[in-house]
Amino acid sequence: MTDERRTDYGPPHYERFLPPIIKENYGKWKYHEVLKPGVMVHVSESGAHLYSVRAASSRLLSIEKIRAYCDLADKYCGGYLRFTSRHNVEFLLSDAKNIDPLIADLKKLGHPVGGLQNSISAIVHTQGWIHCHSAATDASGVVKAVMDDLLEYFTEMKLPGKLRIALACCLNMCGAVHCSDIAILGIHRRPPRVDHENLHKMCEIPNVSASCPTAAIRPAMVGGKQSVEVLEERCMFCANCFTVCPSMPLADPLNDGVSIWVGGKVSNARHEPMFSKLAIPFLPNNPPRWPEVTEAIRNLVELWAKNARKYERMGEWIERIGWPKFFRMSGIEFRKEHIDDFKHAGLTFKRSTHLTF
Amino acid sequence: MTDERRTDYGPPHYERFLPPIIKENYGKWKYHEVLKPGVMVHVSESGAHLYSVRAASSRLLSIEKIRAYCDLADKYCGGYLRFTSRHNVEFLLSDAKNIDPLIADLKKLGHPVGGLQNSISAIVHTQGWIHCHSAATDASGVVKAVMDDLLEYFTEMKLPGKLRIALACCLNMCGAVHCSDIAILGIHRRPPRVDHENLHKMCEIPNVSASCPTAAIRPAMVGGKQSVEVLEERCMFCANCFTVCPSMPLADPLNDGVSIWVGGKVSNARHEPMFSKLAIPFLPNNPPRWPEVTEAIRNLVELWAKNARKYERMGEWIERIGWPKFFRMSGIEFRKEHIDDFKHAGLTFKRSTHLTF
Amino acid sequence: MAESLPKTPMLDELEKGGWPSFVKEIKLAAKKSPMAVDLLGLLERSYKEKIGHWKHGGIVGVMGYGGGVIGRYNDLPEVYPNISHFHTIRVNQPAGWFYKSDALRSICDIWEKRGSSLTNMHGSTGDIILLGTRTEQLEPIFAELSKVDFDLGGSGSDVRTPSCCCGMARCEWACYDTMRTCYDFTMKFQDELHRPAFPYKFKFKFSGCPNDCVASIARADMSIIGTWRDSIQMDKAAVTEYAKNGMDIQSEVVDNCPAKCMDWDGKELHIENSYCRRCMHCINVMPKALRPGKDRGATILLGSKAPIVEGALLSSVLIPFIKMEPPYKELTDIIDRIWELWCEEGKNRERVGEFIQRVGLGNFLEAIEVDPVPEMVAHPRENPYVFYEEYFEAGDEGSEEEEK
Amino acid sequence: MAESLPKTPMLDELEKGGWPSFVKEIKLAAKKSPMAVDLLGLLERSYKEKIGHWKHGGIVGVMGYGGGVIGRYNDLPEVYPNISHFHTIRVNQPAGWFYKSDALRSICDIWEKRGSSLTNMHGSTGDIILLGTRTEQLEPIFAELSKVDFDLGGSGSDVRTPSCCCGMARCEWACYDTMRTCYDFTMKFQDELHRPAFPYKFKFKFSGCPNDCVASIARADMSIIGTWRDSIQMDKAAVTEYAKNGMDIQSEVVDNCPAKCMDWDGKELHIENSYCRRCMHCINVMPKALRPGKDRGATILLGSKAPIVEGALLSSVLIPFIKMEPPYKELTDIIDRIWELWCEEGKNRERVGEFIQRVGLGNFLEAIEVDPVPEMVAHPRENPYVFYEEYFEAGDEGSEEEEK
Ligand code: SRM
Ligand code: SRM
Ligand code: SRM
Ligand code: SRM
Ligand code: SF4
Ligand code: SF4
Ligand code: SF4
Ligand code: SF4
Ligand code: SF4
Ligand code: SF4
Ligand code: SF4
Ligand code: SF4
Repeated sequence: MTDERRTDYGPPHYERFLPPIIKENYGKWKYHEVLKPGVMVHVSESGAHLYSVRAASSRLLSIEKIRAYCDLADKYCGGYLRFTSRHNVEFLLSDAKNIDPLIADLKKLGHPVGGLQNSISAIVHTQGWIHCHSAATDASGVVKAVMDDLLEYFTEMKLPGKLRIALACCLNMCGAVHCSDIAILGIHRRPPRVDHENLHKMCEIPNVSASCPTAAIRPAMVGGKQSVEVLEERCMFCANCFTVCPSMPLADPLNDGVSIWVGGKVSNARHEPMFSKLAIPFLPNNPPRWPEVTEAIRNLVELWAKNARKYERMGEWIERIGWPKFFRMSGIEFRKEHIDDFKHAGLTFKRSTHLTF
Repeated sequence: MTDERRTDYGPPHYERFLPPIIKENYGKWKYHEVLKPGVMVHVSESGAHLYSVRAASSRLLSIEKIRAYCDLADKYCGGYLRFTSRHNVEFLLSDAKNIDPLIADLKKLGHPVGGLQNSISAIVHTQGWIHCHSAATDASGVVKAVMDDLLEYFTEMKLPGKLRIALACCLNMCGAVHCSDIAILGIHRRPPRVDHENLHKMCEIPNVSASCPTAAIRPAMVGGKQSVEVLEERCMFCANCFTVCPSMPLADPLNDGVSIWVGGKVSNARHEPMFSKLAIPFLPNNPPRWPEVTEAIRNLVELWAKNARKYERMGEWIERIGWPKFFRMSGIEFRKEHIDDFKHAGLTFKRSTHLTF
Repeated sequence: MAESLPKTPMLDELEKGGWPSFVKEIKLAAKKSPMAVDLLGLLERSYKEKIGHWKHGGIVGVMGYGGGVIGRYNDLPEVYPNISHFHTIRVNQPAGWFYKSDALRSICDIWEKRGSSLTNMHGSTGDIILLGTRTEQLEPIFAELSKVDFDLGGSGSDVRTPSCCCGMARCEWACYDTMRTCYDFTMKFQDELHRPAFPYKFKFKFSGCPNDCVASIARADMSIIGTWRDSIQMDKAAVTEYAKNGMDIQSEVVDNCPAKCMDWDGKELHIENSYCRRCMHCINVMPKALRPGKDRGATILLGSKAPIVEGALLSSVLIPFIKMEPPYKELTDIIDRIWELWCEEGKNRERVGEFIQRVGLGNFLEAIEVDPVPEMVAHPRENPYVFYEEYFEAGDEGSEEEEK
Repeated sequence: MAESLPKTPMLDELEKGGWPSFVKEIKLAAKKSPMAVDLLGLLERSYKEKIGHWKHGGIVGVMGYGGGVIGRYNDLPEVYPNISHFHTIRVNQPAGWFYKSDALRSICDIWEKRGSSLTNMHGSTGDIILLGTRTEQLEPIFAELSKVDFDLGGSGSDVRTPSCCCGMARCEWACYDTMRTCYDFTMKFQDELHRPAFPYKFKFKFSGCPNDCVASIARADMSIIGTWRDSIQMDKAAVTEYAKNGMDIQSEVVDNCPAKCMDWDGKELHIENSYCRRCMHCINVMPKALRPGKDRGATILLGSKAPIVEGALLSSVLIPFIKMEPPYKELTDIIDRIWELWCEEGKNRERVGEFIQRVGLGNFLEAIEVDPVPEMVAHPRENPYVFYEEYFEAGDEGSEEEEK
């Protein structure tokens, strides 16, 4: 490292990227209204009106597309735009007249406008087969298939409340699916196949053993080499061993797939935040369109949409009606897999007679 | 055992003890009404009216008192009476005219009538210093002191809902205080003092070590004798070792005392059953009248009575207002002791921003 | 007849006040019983010293029975010789704690002659507790109890004395016959009740409806709680009557419904029964207007207990709904399978609720041959750690599952 | 310029449909980037084989930094040589993900020259993800990013790139300045962000109000969530207006209040603010009528994370209310003490939330010198297993406590 080398300067200051209307009204917003799908106005104490137009984005973007966004921003709003915490793109307009032309241009570009209020916004997701070594399913492909199917719920606001979908391609849950209305989670179902040949070169055996939460891994000599063996009946496929040691791969075309989770939420609105819970233990990886997954999700969305009360998130609805009723209404088979058997399992047993029949 | 010896014949059949009006209307009761404190009528499909008069009982009864009850039953209701699941005594009358004379006689005998509906019924409790080797406090004495103080709430029905108090004299919780609106729990606070002299004669050392949930006990040679030592900082005074081995007494006049718990319930009415939670970690044993305990309980009862909504049990009320508010309103100091640090502790942390200020 | 009473200034304090006094009871007994006299002295001493004076009991009992007696000795036998032994006898109460005076008197007579004259009516589990006698009295007491048809209750690692709410005898809400079932179960399991052979105790409690007046869900290894499957029975006229008499049906009833399945438009009450959780609240508040449905039975739950040592448990659902009719074969078969499994695989002093948590509810169900249903859980798992027991092998072509 | 595209019949399917297509994006990039071309081929193969083709990454990075780059290699480098290396670079996004087109273009230009032309806008943690480049490009990329003032984000066991909601920039509910705080914290912790020295990762997320639009409570080791201490600001006329326009205030607002602290008599809305839980629902539903109070700040929570391996956690309250004003000294002092403790006593790969559970919240608080308050718990303990650290010794006469 030379002395002159510039490090630790951090990101550019955000003020450089704020349009004048925001700088002027920073912290002075009074209220907002959703004008139509994907379009809202924020009104300031000063009377200023800021129009935001939200468009769907695939998150995986080429620089060509980013440049196209920039062109639109230059054309309609002084070059200012932003991305949301769910990876949509938003254009920040001071002039209401620009809204419709912008929307038209976005549509031309293939980016529908929507995702506000009682709609399904973009799916928070991860790398999948595009980039990660851990993936039990693809990310972008599943997301594309699901959102193609649910598009109407992005472009219209006809749901009882917000519905947030997330996807993570393995149990590391980079997509933070653990608190989503509907979560898609890639899972392995075959214990690691130990690469006895290379393990001793790549990994520290004590670390590998220690990495297993269920103590399924123990040191062993195999074919004259120091390695480990896996007590397969103890494995619950967390892949923590693989994270620690490349010689313990779990990925397997026949057994990998997807599980579906429901009822999580993040916001504190009404109900406290909740974790997602297992709905469908396993669906196959069926590229390119994962039809079993898209169908399962559409069914869940529509069941909720039809039965939930206004503002009631998926988890709030299920909590009101009870899980037995959810299983009966959804037609999902309840199995041993649904019953928790991890650390705090006992706390998930039904310890009352509050039952519906 | 001789052949003729009669065993396994079980309790007498209950039908022998049912008054005719009950036999005739068994399973045919239509509704009931509370006529006044301690008196209710059950009306049958047949039109029959059964009057029940409930009187307080000290549970610890001499045969003289039982005989006195019998006399009253003979006088007013054909000799029929029963006890309740909270150890009150109930007289079962077919003739409404007998109600008031019976009540008068009961009062003379020192047994107030009440405990129905929105009142405080008798305290479920245990043996204490009367009979048990495990006790960290007395049972009957504390109960007497508390109920003397709360008598008005037994004889009148002026509370928002039912309030159930229970007492257990040690963590074994024979009084099942774990689900009471208010619970009084005897606790030790000094680790077992090992009787090294006798331990090897009385107890199996491996059993003693294994009995400790926190692994605080390990085998040791003391004064040339096989015994155990206790890692005092690991002891949380559960007394499981003492249950298994008499040479590990925990009782200690300076450190034993009482803790107060709130917010448990058993019934499924409205809210599902709930465990009691720690309110006051420690109050001293101060016989004969445990004034600190009676005062603390009166304060809790009155705080709840003043602030809860109709039908709202203690725990339902606190759940609505939140624990921080409960601590602020009650003036009870919140301490490290209140924070769970046992197996599922993490699930008791506040994992939302639902806070009051 | 009895000795003069010891000085008990502290206990005397507890003769005052409006609540019935246990001290008065001991003094009543002490008129005739030297044991009660010594108990007064010992208790006063405990009050002064703030410590108990009882030692661990040894194993005492009656012939042929392993349970029913709790041995007890004091640690100052020279000072309190009359209670050097002070064992309690657990006598199995009649179902619902109903008595006729003659039966009670017969117990009093035995206890006057052979014990301390002191009792608990009743113990926390439900037994008649005969409080304090000597070892040599145990056999005679049992013989005399037997003559008046009272048998002993449970203690130790056995079936504990079952208990039940008064149910159909006096309550309009009983969804099954608690007293009969309690009696039948007690009789069926006499052997298990008297001869400890389990890893630990096993308690049954029977409540007729979800109000659970015997605290079954909190205090029984098997909780049998009445419920119904169809709709709440409603008398519309009676609802109107309640409203007319000043009940605020919206705030008192509807707003308290945990299922939010009620609706009151000021005139008619509507219950969306398919969402009703059978909590009892609305029925409790309007007993003249609402009643449990007609298709009645019970929910069976397993596993509640006090905290030692894994933490307290409430019972959890095993069978959401079952008809409770003799001979209860479906249920008793399941009980047999549970006991068999627990006796084989349970650890010493491991209650069935703890056992289930240790082996996993799913595995437990498999072993006792009960299908998992969503009613058993408050919610499905939140963690993704599923133990799949099978996986596809390469040559399978995805068509068949193979055992590993 | 780029090679001809491989046949990708499966991926081509995903060009259809109304949602923006990532396949189109890769193809857009593939017009110029051979890396994108190979990625198409590799991904099509994964779709056919139903398995990924990436290997564990080695340690790659830029000089002086320990984090910011995720190494990645494919397992068929002969077949897909252009992506034999395919490292991602995490670039620290500007707070709130606001951009001006020139800045974005400058990044595109660098990435066109030196990478795959593919990005994620943004990664799940919040970074700009530059998706795929070769080891030898890392230094040049960093140099060029530096020229346009973009620095790297976090990876490995360090502070991860903080993120925040748009807060005061565009939202009327922001209770503190999320973007400023996010920027200030990012700058203050540059060293911790770039040089992994912790037991594991540590994430900050800043949300302006309890709606928590960056999922802070679920995805950050420290969650800073705006709130207020005083009363909700109400514009009564605007409430009336909502009612007039057809909002059913009882069912939409009042009945959904989790604190049950609202009352609507058909004319006036009353909020019993001392019971309000700051859930935001009523404000969300009536933004013109209701607003957070004026005494604003934040609740600080600790410990959320994904499930590996002890189970997922949500953050829990550490400081119920704190004013969020520079230099945030009280808070950063606490952070210092937390890191010091965690670095000393945390196990390898133990997140702070897991660490707290292991050592106990009470002990943790003692060590970081924060007093316990009831806001930290959902409820006090249910089990009676309290570790009292002191007891009275005989000669004390109860007057003094002694250390054991
Ligand atoms: C732009 C964005 C923040 C950002 O800095 O990027 C944002 C912006 C707004 N959020 Fe949000 N939220 C954003 C992500 C979130 C998230 C995080 C997430 O989804 O991962 C949550 C928590 C989700 C959850 O609970 O699982 C979130 C929960 C809310 C809520 C609570 C909704 C509820 O009933 O649970 C509101 C209130 C409302 O909509 O009534 C809200 C309200 C709003 C408002 C109305 C705030 C305002 O006045 O500006 C904004 C427009 C709302 C809308 O989308 O309908 N925002 N909002 C994020 C847009 C993501 C997207 O592209 O869809
Ligand atoms: C006699 C007894 C059953 C027995 O077989 O012994 C009994 C009898 C009745 N109970 Fe009970 N309950 C009895 C113990 C219980 C218990 C168990 C306990 O306290 O340990 C509970 C659970 C308590 C808890 O949740 O912690 C219990 C929870 C109820 C409830 C639910 C109250 C609630 O809102 O949570 C009702 C309904 C009501 O009162 O509206 C109820 C209602 C009734 C009714 C009205 C039923 C009826 O129609 O006959 C009876 C008179 C009520 C009263 O006392 O106000 N009974 N009841 C028990 C009397 C005990 C006593 O002496 O006080
Ligand atoms: C007499 C009674 C208390 C009373 O005054 O009513 C009682 C008394 C004792 N119980 Fe109990 N238990 C009594 C009901 C209970 C209950 C309540 C219930 O059954 O509804 C419980 C809580 C529910 C449960 O079963 O978990 C209870 C939970 C315990 C425990 C803890 C068991 C556990 O698994 O956590 C012990 C400890 C043990 O078994 O070693 C225990 C142990 C004891 C022992 C035998 C003491 C010992 O460590 O060996 C006590 C003998 C006292 C004595 O000398 O008289 N007793 N015990 C109750 C039995 C009376 C009866 O038969 O009617
Ligand atoms: C790129 C990204 C996914 C994405 O497509 O957006 C990502 C990708 C990886 N994450 Fe992640 N995580 C990413 C956000 C998250 C999040 C979400 C968040 O930060 O809000 C989580 C859940 C929240 C949390 O921190 O718990 C997350 C939880 C994990 C975990 C589990 C950590 C745990 O304590 O449970 C791992 C495993 C590990 O650290 O070894 C992990 C590990 C990984 C690794 C480094 C794989 C590994 O095992 O070494 C992935 C590299 C993928 C690749 O090759 O590109 N990633 N990871 C996200 C970072 C982008 C960015 O910087 O903006
Ligand atoms: S969720 Fe798993 S597979 Fe997907 S990006 Fe994260 S670590 Fe990789
Ligand atoms: S996948 Fe998880 S459970 Fe299975 S062997 Fe690896 S670390 Fe253990
Ligand atoms: S609670 Fe403890 S001290 Fe009291 S009777 Fe039961 S075992 Fe004995
Ligand atoms: S009292 Fe409990 S924690 Fe203490 S040594 Fe005995 S068994 Fe262990
Ligand atoms: S449990 Fe139900 S049936 Fe039994 S007495 Fe109580 S209210 Fe009546
Ligand atoms: S029984 Fe309970 S859940 Fe059912 S309608 Fe009545 S109040 Fe609602
Ligand atoms: S978290 Fe609150 S302040 Fe931030 S954008 Fe969302 S609603 Fe606005
Ligand atoms: S913010 Fe939430 S808790 Fe507070 S008054 Fe509004 S709805 Fe009720």
